[in-house]
Amino acid sequence: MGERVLEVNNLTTVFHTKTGTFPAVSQMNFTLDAGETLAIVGESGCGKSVTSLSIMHLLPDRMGEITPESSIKFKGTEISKYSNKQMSNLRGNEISMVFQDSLTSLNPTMTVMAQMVEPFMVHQKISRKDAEKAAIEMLRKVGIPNPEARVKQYPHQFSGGMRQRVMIAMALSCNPSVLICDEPTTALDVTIQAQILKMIYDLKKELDTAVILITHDMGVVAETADRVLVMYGGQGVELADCHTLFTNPLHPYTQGLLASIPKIDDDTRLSTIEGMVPSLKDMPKGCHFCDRCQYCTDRCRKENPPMYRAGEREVRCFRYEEGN
Amino acid sequence: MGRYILKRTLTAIVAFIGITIMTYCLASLMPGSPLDQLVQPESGISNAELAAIEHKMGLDQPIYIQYFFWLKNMFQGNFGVSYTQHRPVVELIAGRIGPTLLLSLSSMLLALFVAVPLGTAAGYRPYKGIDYASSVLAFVGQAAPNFFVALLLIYIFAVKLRLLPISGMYNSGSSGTAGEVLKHLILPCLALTFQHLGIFTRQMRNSMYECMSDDYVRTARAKGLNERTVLFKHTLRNALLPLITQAGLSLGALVGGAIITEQIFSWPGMGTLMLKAIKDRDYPLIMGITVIISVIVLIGNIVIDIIYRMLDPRIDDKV
Amino acid sequence: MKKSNKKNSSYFHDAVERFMHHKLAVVGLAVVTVEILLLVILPVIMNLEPNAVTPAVNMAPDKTHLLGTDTYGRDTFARLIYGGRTSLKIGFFSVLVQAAIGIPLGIIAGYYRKAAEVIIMRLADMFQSIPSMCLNIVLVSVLSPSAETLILVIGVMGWPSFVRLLYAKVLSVREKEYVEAARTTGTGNLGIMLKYILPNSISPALVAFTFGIPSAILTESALSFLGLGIQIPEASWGNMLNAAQSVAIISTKPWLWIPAGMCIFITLISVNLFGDGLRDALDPKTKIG
Amino acid sequence: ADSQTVTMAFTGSWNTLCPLAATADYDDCAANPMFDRLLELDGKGGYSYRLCESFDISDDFKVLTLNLRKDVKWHDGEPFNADDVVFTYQLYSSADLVTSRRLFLQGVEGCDESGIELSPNSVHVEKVDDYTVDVYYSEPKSEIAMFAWNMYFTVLPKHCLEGKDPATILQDDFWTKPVGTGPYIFESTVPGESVTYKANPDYYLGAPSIETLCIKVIQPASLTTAMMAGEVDLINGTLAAIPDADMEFAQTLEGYNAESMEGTSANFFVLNNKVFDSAKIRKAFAMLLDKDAMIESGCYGNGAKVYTTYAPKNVWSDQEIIEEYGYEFDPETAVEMLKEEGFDFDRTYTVCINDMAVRQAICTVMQDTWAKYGLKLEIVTLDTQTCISSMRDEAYDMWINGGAGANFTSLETGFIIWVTIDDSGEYGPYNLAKVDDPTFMKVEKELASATSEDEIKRLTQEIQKLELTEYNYVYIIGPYINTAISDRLVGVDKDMMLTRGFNYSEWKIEE
Amino acid sequence: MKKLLEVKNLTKTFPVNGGFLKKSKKLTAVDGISFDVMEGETLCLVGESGCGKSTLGRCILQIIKPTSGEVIFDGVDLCKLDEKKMRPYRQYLQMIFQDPYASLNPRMTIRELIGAPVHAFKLAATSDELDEKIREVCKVVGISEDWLNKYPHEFSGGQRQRIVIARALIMNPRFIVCDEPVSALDVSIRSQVLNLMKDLQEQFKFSYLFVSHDLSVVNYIGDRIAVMYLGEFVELATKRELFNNPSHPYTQALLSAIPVADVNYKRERTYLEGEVPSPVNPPSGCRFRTRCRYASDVCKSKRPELKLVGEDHFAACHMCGKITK
Ligand SMILES: Nc1ncnc2c1ncn2[C@@H]1O[C@H](COP(=O)(O)OP(=O)(O)OP(=O)(O)O)[C@@H](O)[C@H]1O
Ligand SMILES: Nc1ncnc2c1ncn2[C@@H]1O[C@H](COP(=O)(O)OP(=O)(O)OP(=O)(O)O)[C@@H](O)[C@H]1O
Ligand SMILES: [Mg+2]
Ligand SMILES: [Mg+2]
Ligand code: NI
Repeated sequence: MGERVLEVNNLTTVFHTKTGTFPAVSQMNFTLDAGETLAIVGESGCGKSVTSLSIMHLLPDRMGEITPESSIKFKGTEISKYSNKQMSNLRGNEISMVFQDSLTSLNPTMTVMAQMVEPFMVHQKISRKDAEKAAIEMLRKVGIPNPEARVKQYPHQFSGGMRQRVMIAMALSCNPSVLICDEPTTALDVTIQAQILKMIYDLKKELDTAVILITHDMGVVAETADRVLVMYGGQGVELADCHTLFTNPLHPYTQGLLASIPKIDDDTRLSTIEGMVPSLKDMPKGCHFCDRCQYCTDRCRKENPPMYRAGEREVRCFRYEEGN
Repeated sequence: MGRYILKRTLTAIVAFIGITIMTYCLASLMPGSPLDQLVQPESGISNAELAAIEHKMGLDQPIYIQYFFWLKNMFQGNFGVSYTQHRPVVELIAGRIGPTLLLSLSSMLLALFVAVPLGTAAGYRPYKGIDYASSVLAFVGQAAPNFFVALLLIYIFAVKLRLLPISGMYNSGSSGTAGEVLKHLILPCLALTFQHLGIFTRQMRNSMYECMSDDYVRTARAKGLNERTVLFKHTLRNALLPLITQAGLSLGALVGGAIITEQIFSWPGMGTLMLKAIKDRDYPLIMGITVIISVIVLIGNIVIDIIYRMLDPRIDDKV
Repeated sequence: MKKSNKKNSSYFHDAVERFMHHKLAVVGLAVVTVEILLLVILPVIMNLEPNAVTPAVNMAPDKTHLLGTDTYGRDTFARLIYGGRTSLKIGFFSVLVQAAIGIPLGIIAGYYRKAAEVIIMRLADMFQSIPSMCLNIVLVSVLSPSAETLILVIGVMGWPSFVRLLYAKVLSVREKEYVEAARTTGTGNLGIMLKYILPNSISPALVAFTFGIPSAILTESALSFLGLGIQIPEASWGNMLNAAQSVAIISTKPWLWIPAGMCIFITLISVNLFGDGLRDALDPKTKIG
Repeated sequence: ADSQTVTMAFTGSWNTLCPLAATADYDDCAANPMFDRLLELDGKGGYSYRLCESFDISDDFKVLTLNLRKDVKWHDGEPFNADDVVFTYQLYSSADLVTSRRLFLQGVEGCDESGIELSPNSVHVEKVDDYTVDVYYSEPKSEIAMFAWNMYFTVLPKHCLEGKDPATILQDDFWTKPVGTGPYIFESTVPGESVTYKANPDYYLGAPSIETLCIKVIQPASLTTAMMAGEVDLINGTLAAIPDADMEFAQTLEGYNAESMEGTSANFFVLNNKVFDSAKIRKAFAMLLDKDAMIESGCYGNGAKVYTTYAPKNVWSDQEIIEEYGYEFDPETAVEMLKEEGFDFDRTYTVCINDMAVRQAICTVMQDTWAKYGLKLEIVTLDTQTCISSMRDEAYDMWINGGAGANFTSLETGFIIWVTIDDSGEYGPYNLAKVDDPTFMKVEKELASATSEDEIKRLTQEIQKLELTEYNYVYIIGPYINTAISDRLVGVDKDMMLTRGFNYSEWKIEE
Repeated sequence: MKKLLEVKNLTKTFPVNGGFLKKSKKLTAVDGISFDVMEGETLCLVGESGCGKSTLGRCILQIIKPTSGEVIFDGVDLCKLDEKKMRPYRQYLQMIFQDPYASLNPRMTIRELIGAPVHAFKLAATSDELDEKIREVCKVVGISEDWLNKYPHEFSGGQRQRIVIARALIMNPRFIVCDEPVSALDVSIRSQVLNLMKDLQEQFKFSYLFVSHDLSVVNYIGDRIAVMYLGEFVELATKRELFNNPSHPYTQALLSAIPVADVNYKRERTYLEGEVPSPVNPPSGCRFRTRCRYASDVCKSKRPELKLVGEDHFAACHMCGKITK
């Protein structure tokens, strides 16, 4: 693997709301190397998007805030305290992001071209004409047929898959070191999803970009990721190499998750994880998963376990405490 | 687009006919008749003479016949002759439409010019000083009766400061230069603007506030655009859309609502003419003014729709 | 995809909670409530004679006449209280008329679409294109001015805004799956409109209702200015404020217009603030937490 | 304001500058600076001669000979002569013309009762020579009658209007830039806002010293503001009057002389003849009127009690009759009288008014008085037109109306019209009170043709007595007129202002 | 097994861009589809977004009236019934929706929601009887009784879906259309709901028409699977047959595109080119030909019919026999 481009340490993001302050994400640790794909999986609301937005400093104004003890290092530089201005030099340039809902994520009243040229003009400081050429090239690369004509259209005139391609083209236009894809294919059909995922894979290879892929589809993870971070209740619970994770999940949540997925060539009764995901505002004091865990002990209820290292992988569970 | 304009025009014509029917019926339902003008201590007119005049004017016909007669003439461009002023209605309106349009359009523009930056600033920095300041202004604007604002303005600018004239459009005895008209325009325009200013500012602030949390704004930021570009290039245009709709709705109120302002400032516009026409039961004039104002409003709404469509490409494919 | 863990909380409870977090709106509500209470209670506990003519005309405020007297020697304070009753009555009921016409029409237009939609929406277009002040004047003179007339006229002229709001909302609500679900479970059209469409599309109308009240009060005062508002001897804030028709009175007899002016002003601001809070409270977009 | 411009305020706007089409004072007076009449009232009850140098009346009181001035020119330079006068008579009497200013033709030979010609140009007006005209009446007319009715006669230029169809002459383009003989020449107009005149250098009484005259519409409530801003020079009290509420304040303003003058207009009750058919009840009503309180609250003290149509200033006003038959505020007696007459105390009576402040004050005070004596009164405020049509339809029990009142002459009130009954017994259009007793008509008719002073005195006394005892009119109060003249404007004849006349050529600006 | 429902030649077209001055175009959402549903079986419907799955389901339940075709239930053609005559059948035909957040009226309590159909059909004479029925059904789907007075927004997606199922069950339905009932749910919740649906079917023996685009779910719950493309069935077969022996090129592509949550699962991917054509003007002949790599001239001119290609296995492709897998 290549150089270390991103290092997230002890990332905690709190939300201030009218009913109080709560951490949407707490004590997140992970690293990302050049050319690597890290998948972040987890249930809805577990903090996947907040994690990525924290890295980008795009949390909603006045509501979301990264706590001071968090550390985000981009290529060795600490960026967690960057100002908006400093960040805007990185965003779209070094770190790019693709969002889930491509219809609302593109400006409905601007042509695709007008939106495509912006990153070129802002970061590469090239003229509009050159930027237009580059934009068309980029669109061609992501597989949009006849880009010269299509760029004059508005986003709503594109299909969902096309829009997602535009989003990706826009994100990759300045050759970023890190591409964060927040559920890029959830809204798409499987056949289109396959196309898009393949395209991301190909471009990543070509540009040696590190990718953070956020999804909740274990199938996508299995097929595309190098490493996987499983999240639960605002925390990473397991971080492992993709193959290892699928063949030998350690955390009880990961185990349950994998067991509850229907297998294509096997229709025996599914196993389930009983209970519900607790709300972030009243998380159990101890391990966030303790209420639904079959191995739960008193200690689990009182104390939140740290991430334990187990060789190449990390698990947040007392059962894997060193010496156990 | 062409087809859309055609469609809008046709529906507007239907609405227009409806308006004329309604106004005609209501106007003739009003107690009293235009002939009452002739009945005065100085006139000594007799019942027979009145009956003869009534017949001559066609006022003894059933209402629907009068209406169809009126409609037929209107489509031939003939709006009739005012019963009391004895000039063709078209000419009377032509003399007044300029001042009315000047007053209402200038106050619409003024309201927009103030509301857009203010609302934008407030929506961009919500719950900060500028937001509260603009809210106060907006609420005061919405809560102060039109005529009262007018009086206060007069008191301050004409009486205390002696800066501006209070009545009419020209100085006495002068035929009027542009500067003079402008000077006379300031107070009525301000008075008329005040209320709409409030509504517009609120609208702009709210839509700006909503747009700021839209996904594409996040995308724009994620591209590394600076805040200025995000604000002016990405957000503002989208935030303007609801304001445009609001402006369309306010158009009628603005053109029609100028009545009181015109009255207070003796502004020679259609509002005062309308009041007089209603007072005199001058049906051709009432009808003429209603027709013109509704046409202005209907056309204004079409224009606003078209602007809306130009700003929002999504609509075109929907309808 | 959020869930609330609170026990027994309902949509309205949440709305109330959101509203309570909107401090200015709470202040607005409080002011309006206190005002209504005063308007209801004061005439009972005090001996107020709004129409009693006394020889003490044009008196500045003193002990017997808290806010002075008007040209007829009537007590301004008493008139203020009774005028408030009239103004609020007109404000409230005229918007009620608007809503009573606009809400059903809006629902019908949005639910049935087709011919109903075309007719109702064109009618609304029509009403919105007529210069409403002109028509108000004509209507008031046809019906002769009184509180009831004003309520009717403002009501009849104002319904299109309700139709538009409801129509737009119903268009989206009728596509919701629960409406379809109701149909599969055998609920008739009327039942669907009453139990499913109406409760789910009423919230913008509620907001419009509160915003409508100030504008109705303003319309009344504007008509008063033209001599077509509430007629003597009945008081309304609109016709009281009309005492301030000239700069002479503004500068020499402030007690004649300041009380009514302040009352209109405070009421309108409070109701507007309340409406603002209500909008935030009823709009699920502004979730707390 | 411009030093050579005088601005005169009107509180309402005129409809037209065409005297033929005039229906209101604003119309008459906006055209007044450019159209001269034959004679005008001079403010003291005498005549002031304009286009007419003098006049003679034949011994049988049936022929009026007008001796015209010889030095008059129309604004376009054409000379003025008898042809114009004859032409104007013929035009006014034309059957196709719709006008409400035909009163002076009533009784002229060749015209019917309304003053319409019997056949084309049948009106009997003869040109004797270029500067003499004879008008023939079918019945004898007093000098006063001839004059009073000719007050509204404005001479029009024959050379401009000849050959135009009387049916459409009111709409003629001539009226957008009229030509007259008056002291001022039409310059320009902003419809509904102002009309501007320039001094006529060839005016036969001498060119006016004020170069520009501007008539401007200003709302009553804005008059004081306009004064403060120096935008107005003359508020004449009849065409524009400072509201009573503002008067005290106006008097404190520098640069103006604001003054309340006793006027002649009066407000009166009109009682529905059908409901109040007993004279005693009507009298009781009159006694229920607390006029002092009404003057205090309605006019801020600037008003006078009125008893009959003849204002106290009028030479024919008879104080003795008022003392004998008049009534004062005496509610107890009034209630007694009502009880005696078996008046229904349970019913709520309605009174209809328009939205004039004075009338509202009258009603408010009255309602309060009534309430004290167990009578219920409901006030209905309607716009003027509706009010009039409700009178015609007898929709309410009472109305309060107003009239200009009589200043100097016995006939000026126009009272005769209010009591007109057709031969068929139908009420005349302005007989809104539905007075159906022919006595009134008879007295009025006699008055119109009374030629001797004694006769006039007897008849006016008769009228005043009838008014106090029989008519279903009850006079209430007459507000003063509130005038203001800027200090720089001198030479204004204040008395003339009462009659809506203006001595323009004597006005001067003094800095 | 007995036939429960027979669909013959069902077609539904929507007018688009119609109305004023514009010749209205037709969008054929469902184009002449025929199939049967057996008692107690689960027929699954897969296909890309917009291919007409939901429309088909709705047409069968007569929530929207089909343009033509027949839906025969109990020997009666439902399409010919008007709303009144349809009512008695409604209670046997129920629906479960995709979005558990939108399919419950937020202003009604759970009790009202579940009781609404009973109310509408007057199945309970007294309120006690109604309560009894509600309690019964709650027990079946695992809703605790203290939920009943709450409002839908207080529940999570999985819980809501249970409520929706309870509402459908209270009518003793014989046929339930499930329009993507689990696609909005998280993986761990999804399995709970799927298990529940399967258990209920075993207990009450009703049939499902199960719409989904997740083939692993379809594989878990279905008996037979129909693959839809642009308003048509392209393949209909038993589950085993379809997964082991897909005949239509589209089915093949679909199967190969599904991401499988198994790192050891290796396969050759076939990527489809391009996008789904617009249903307003679909390609002539075979609708799939624009994206099909086996397309030939026949495909352009002739529309393929659904043909028997194996035991209980139908496919609509001209090239069926010729394609080598
Ligand atoms: N703007 C916000 N205001 C308040 N809370 C928020 C906001 N955005 C996110 N949250 C909270 O943060 C938590 C994590 O949200 P996040 O969007 O990261 O979830 P996610 O894992 O991306 O879920 P999904 O799969 O649904 O996208 C949620 O429980 C939510 O309540
Ligand atoms: N009421 C309607 N009016 C017009 N067109 C419609 C209507 N409902 C559906 N359509 C169109 O019919 C086609 C089929 O829609 P349908 O909802 O049945 O697709 P689907 O297969 O259920 O898709 P998804 O997987 O996204 O739910 C689509 O192209 C859609 O645009
Ligand atoms: Mg997310
Ligand atoms: Mg669907
Ligand atoms: Ni609470």
